[in-house]
Amino acid sequence: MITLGSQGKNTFLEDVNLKSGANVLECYQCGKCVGTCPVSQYMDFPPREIMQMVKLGLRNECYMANSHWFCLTCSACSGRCPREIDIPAVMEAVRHLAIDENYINDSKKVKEIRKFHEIFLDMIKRYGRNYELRMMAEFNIRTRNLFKDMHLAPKALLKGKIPLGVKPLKSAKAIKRMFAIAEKLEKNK
Amino acid sequence: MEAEVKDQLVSIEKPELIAPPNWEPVIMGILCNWCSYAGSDLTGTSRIQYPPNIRIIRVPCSSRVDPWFLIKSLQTTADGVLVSGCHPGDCHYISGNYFARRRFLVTKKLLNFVGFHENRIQFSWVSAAEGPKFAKVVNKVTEDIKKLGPLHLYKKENFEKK
Amino acid sequence: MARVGVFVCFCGANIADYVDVPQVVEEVKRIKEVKFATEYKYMCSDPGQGMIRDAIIQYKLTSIVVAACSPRMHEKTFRKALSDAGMNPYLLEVANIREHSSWVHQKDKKAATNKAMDLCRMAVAKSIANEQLHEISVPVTKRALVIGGGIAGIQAALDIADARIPVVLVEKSPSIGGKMAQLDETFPTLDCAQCILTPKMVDVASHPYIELIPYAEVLELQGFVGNYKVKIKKKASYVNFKTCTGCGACWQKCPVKVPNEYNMGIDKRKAIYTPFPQAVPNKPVIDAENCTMLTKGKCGICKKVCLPGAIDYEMQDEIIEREIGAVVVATGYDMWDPTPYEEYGVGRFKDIITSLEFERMVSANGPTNGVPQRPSDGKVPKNVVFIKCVGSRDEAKGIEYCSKICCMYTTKHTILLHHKVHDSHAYVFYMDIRAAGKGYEEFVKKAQVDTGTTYLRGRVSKIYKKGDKLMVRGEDAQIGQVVEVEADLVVLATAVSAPKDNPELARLLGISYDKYGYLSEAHPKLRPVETAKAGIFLAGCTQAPKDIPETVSQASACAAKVCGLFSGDTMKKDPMVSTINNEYCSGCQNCVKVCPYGAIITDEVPVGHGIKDLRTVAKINEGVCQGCGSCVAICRSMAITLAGFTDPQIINEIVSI
Amino acid sequence: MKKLTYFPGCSAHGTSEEFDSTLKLVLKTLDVELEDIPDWNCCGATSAHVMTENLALALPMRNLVLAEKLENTTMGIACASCYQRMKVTKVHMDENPELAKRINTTVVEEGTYKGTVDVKSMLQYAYEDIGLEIIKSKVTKPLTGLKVACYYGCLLTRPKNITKFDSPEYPVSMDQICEALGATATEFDYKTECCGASFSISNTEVVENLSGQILAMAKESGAHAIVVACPLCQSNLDMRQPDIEKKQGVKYDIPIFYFTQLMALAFGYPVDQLKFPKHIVAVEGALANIGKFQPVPEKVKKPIKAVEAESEDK
Amino acid sequence: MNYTKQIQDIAAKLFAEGKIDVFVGYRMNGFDENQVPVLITDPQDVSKLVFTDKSVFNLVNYLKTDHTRRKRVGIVVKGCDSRSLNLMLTESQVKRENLYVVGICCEGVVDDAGEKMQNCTDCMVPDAVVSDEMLGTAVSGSGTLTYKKNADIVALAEKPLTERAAYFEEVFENCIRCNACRHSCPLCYCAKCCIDQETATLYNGANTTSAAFHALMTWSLHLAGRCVDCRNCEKACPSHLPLHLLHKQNESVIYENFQEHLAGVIPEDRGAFYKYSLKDPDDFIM
Repeated sequence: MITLGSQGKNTFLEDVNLKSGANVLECYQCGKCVGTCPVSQYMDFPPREIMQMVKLGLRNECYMANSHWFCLTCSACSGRCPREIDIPAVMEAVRHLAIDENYINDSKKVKEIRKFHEIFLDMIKRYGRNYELRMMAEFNIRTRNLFKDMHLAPKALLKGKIPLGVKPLKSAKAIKRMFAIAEKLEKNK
Repeated sequence: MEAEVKDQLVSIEKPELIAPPNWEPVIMGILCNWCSYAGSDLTGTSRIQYPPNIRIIRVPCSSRVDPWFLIKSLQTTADGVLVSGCHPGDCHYISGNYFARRRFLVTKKLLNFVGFHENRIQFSWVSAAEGPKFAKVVNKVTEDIKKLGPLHLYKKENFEKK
Repeated sequence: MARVGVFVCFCGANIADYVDVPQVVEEVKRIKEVKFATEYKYMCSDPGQGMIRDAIIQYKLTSIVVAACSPRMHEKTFRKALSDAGMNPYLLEVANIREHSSWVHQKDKKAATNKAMDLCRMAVAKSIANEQLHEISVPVTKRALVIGGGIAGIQAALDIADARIPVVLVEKSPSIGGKMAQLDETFPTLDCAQCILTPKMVDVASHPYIELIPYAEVLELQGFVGNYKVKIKKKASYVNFKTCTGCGACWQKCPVKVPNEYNMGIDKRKAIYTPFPQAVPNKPVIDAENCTMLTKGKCGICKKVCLPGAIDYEMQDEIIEREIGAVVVATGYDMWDPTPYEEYGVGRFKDIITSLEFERMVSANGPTNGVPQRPSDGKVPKNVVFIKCVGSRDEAKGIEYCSKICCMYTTKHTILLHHKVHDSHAYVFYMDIRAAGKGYEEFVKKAQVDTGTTYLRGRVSKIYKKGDKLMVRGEDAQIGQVVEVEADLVVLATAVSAPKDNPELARLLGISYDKYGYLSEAHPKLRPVETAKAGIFLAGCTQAPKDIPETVSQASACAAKVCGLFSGDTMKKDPMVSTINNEYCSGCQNCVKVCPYGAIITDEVPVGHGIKDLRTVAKINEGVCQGCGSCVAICRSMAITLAGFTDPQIINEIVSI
Repeated sequence: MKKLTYFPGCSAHGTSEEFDSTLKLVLKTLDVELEDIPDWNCCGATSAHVMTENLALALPMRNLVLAEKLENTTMGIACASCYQRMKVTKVHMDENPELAKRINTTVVEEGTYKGTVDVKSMLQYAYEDIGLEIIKSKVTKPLTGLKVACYYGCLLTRPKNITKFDSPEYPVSMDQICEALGATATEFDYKTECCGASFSISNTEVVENLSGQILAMAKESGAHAIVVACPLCQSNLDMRQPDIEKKQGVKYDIPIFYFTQLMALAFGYPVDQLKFPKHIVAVEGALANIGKFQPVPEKVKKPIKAVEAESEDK
Repeated sequence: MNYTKQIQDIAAKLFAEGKIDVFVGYRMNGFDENQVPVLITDPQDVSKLVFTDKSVFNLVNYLKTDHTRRKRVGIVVKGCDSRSLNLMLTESQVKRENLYVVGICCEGVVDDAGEKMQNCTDCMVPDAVVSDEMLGTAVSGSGTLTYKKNADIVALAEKPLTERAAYFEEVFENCIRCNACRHSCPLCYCAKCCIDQETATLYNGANTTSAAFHALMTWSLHLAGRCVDCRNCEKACPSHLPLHLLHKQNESVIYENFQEHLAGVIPEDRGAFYKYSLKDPDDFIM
């Protein structure tokens, strides 16, 4: 059971609104987003429920949900939302807040998704561009699932779908610098 | 704010103009008939007490208020003015308060620019149901103007008073 | 030299306990214009008023100040006392020393007394500048114009005409009846719409006080309350109604087929047609856009078959002018076009229809003889999905507001579907069920139980085609899961929207409309049937979406307003209006822009100074002016005066304390 | 000769090499010269915006700044994902100069962002800047007989206020291009449903499910092939198709073409230049329909005949 | 900037074609480098016309005289002048069909000391916005000139209230109530100025600081949203009062708060006080 009324001011709602630029209070729970969302069935709480949880100020519950990790940012929901709420931005805001405050949903799926994004960013940081084979390999190693998608590999390699070589970017240095400054900006906010 | 008030008195360099001990400000209140005047009547019928410094003039609509009335009040009898009308969207005459709102802002800024403290020219929206709000507004305006002291700009020459 | 009399009231203890009334009287006496001042327990009582009357005569007073309660309370009482003494009532000023002094400064008698003195001084000063004013009386033309012949217009016209006031009823289409004539049954009682409407339509046609002008539009309205002049364009019908017997030979033989508007385009009508069998007047018109005789000069069959010889291809549009005193606007509503709902495939899938199309299908006199059919293959649908709030409550694709009637008519549709197709099943996607009205919630409950309709709480997200079915996907928020319904037919409860011609009509009538195009009432609560322009009233959906009972009530209210307006030969009006001093007016016409009532027009006057030319000045119509003073404050030349609140009066008040 | 700044995107040298190379062939025919952004970097999709705010804007910003140094007013982007990141960044920067100033600090060395270059997807460029008439005029081998389902994915037309191109629900630009090439576009309701792109590696279950639905609907619409304009969509629908078939127990056998491949084909380029061998799902079956008699497109047919035609198809 | 030749040609042509009765332009004043307005009625006199960066006056002011009313007039207007002309047209003071307007793409005019005037350096609308014929090439370019808040009012606003009060008290004290400002303003065309009307003068002394305060405040509020910053009033003022301060103050308040265009730039636009927006600032009202 959730007890309401004792938390005082709903700072969570304010945080989410500020970060997303949307106004969650506009949501009137019509559910059009849920039927639209391609991955709502995989979420702990579909977008509509996340919106209500933000309105209720359920900060921890929101952070620990897997919904914002499953959001594909396909913008289908916001395109159909009758109140024109930028739902992907809300999801993004919840996710960024959760990362900032170090709340980690520890289900296997979310861990994998997180790992993938980390590896991806790492790849850009190192080479300036993304190298798919290396990324897939690294992903499999880091998630301890060496044989995932292995059945696709020979076919893909054979057809030249995934290149083997890595051409490092001329100004990989510039990218490293960007990462450093961006990180600083993130902290200063 | 205190410091500023002091500044104003010193720079004008007219020692007799420093507020006498029993000085009470005069505030000219110009109220629209349909909302704010009715609201002030409600303050009365509800017996809500407020300082006795305001003198109320009734006009049909806040849009009837010529900026000239404010200038005239300040240079003759008043130490401050309050204009009050219907809330935006509630104007008895549909759009009067919207026109008035623009004029008020410009007038207030201009008077402030030429040396009147901004608290001497105040505006409010008070509806016919807002008796308590009217009292609150009068309280605030009176307090503000008491802090500022008597107004003497442009008053001295042509105004001989009781 | 002004001679002012001041009368200070004790108001029992209300004033006297907190204000030293005798001292106020003494103070006031020191003002040189004050020739008489006195006090009394109750100035508003008969003896109190008598004192005023006596003093006016005895001291030859030129203006009166009563220091008592708020002028909003007793101003009228004291004005009457002045009149009784033969003095112009507008020479009265009231100093509000009760609400503005004694009651609000109860703890400081000295301050309250001081303030009361100041208020009296201000009132005296103002009264010195008071002028004699006279009530304005405006003559009235006792004839009303009703625009729109739907149920609202019909009801208003009948109620006004029953009071023996002539009515001109203008209808855009060839027949009166409006949207209600298209309905099958009405909620919550399931009366047949035709059965209750058509007798009223016939009454309109036969009423001696109603002049029905169908197939016509209002072109122009001039004048002001009680004295309007209207120009009406009567479109050419190409049929002489006087000789036509309505036999129907013409439309049976006409070879041109056109989508039938009355049946929402589901079937066809002819180029010469009456909109529906019970039409009033029951005379055909020729649709000039589609008639081959009128467009290409070929055919002429209708003329050949018309025995009375009523067909006249040479007929022209006609301009009719009428003098009227009041207008009732009842232009109804439009159904909102759901095309922006691309995710539903509107326009691509034939088996998605609007609620009014469904209404025609289930109507016994409809194109499918009362049995709903799929437009794609004519099969009778088994699974029907009703989607509410299509366009309503949708800022992104439609309109922000709730259309008010959809919940109820959708409930009605589930019942009608159940009646017509017994083995059908209805699914309703809804967000809320708004059933506020007499018998409405009971109706919804009964429908839900009797029909077994499945209600799903959620807005539909997407519709796609699978085989010959439509797959309707949305969330059922009650179980928090996405559901898909296999539908044979989808009915969209499309929003009610303002008639698209409303802005243009509002401009020509000189009234205002809101951002949706609905005409604006003068006050949302207390003057819901009047517009800001005196003498123009609103009935029905042209003001906001509403159902039939509300529409009829508003129409009758309009009638009462019109009858009230016409109750005398002239109308009396407060003299607190603006006037223009031509000598000072420079003709910049800024006042025209700020007047909320369109009461200011321009006039040409001679330049003077021996120059033979005209110059433009502003002119105020005192019948229309409501006395807000907007124009006075913006007139840089100070050429405008507002009686009762003139510049000298207000300046006097300011400088008097 | 028109000039166009080109951002190939990381996958152009990998999974979507056939898109890149056929695009170049097609643009040669259409008389457009591509100028690569020198030393471009990854736009960050789809991970940067998931994890951080600033980096998600900084990475595209660098490319935009570099692109401004070339003199062209338009930048064409092959990959839909890159296109969206770039366009989102551009719109945010243009609307919010404060933010632009802040993000610009990460790429000071490259230069200052001015907002002078417009960002377009290659589909948008072909549709708006080249136009159907010119495309039609270059067709030498019309694709008559080929029925295609045009799949746009979520990024090309959404969000509407960012992309400002075509409809977010039922776009028609690619359909019209395909019809200009002589092919028939089917009525396909899943044009803009998401294929699950950003989970293509991390969460294959989702991808298989979503892409599976798209394939099923394409089949339902009677298409021989799906046409796409995005490398991620292509690889999901193509590479995962055998897995999806296994999982659902249905044989789809629907090849996934880039629209540029079909354009090149219609413009008369020999088949061996179109890199069909790179496809996982064989293309020959679908291409065999070209030239076969095809009834008039369904949309303009009379209703009665339409019913007959449908039954023939099944 | 020198359009002397072109303007002479245009005037001569207009007279020759019988299109105008009067031409309003500038001529040299005859004793120094400065110019004065001239009303030319005789075609022989067109050679007197000049136009250089010394052509400072706003000639639209001369359209309210009896020499030009009800006549066909040719007139030279700079950017600011044309805005006041636009307002005159909107407010029905002149008829467009009676005018032949020579618009100047104005590069700015100079004061007696030869320095570019302040209103020209801040100018947002250098090119005439209403004309039958334009001279010169557009100065505003792509229309990207941005609004510059007047430096004088910014400086004054930063000073303490008392200093401002003292400053303006001196300004009003120096006013001699000669009304030259009013007569030089093209937009002060009222039949009888409100300042001179009995109601207004009733409680004012004739020539006191207080009366000057009242007169100038009322005047500047009547020009709020209409003043085009041509500075005719300042040039005319014998006491050299900084009248532009009042006008620029109002202009900046209007520009910053109401999202309005500058006065007279848009045809048929009457200025900020004759319309409203629901989004106008409301936070200064209790």
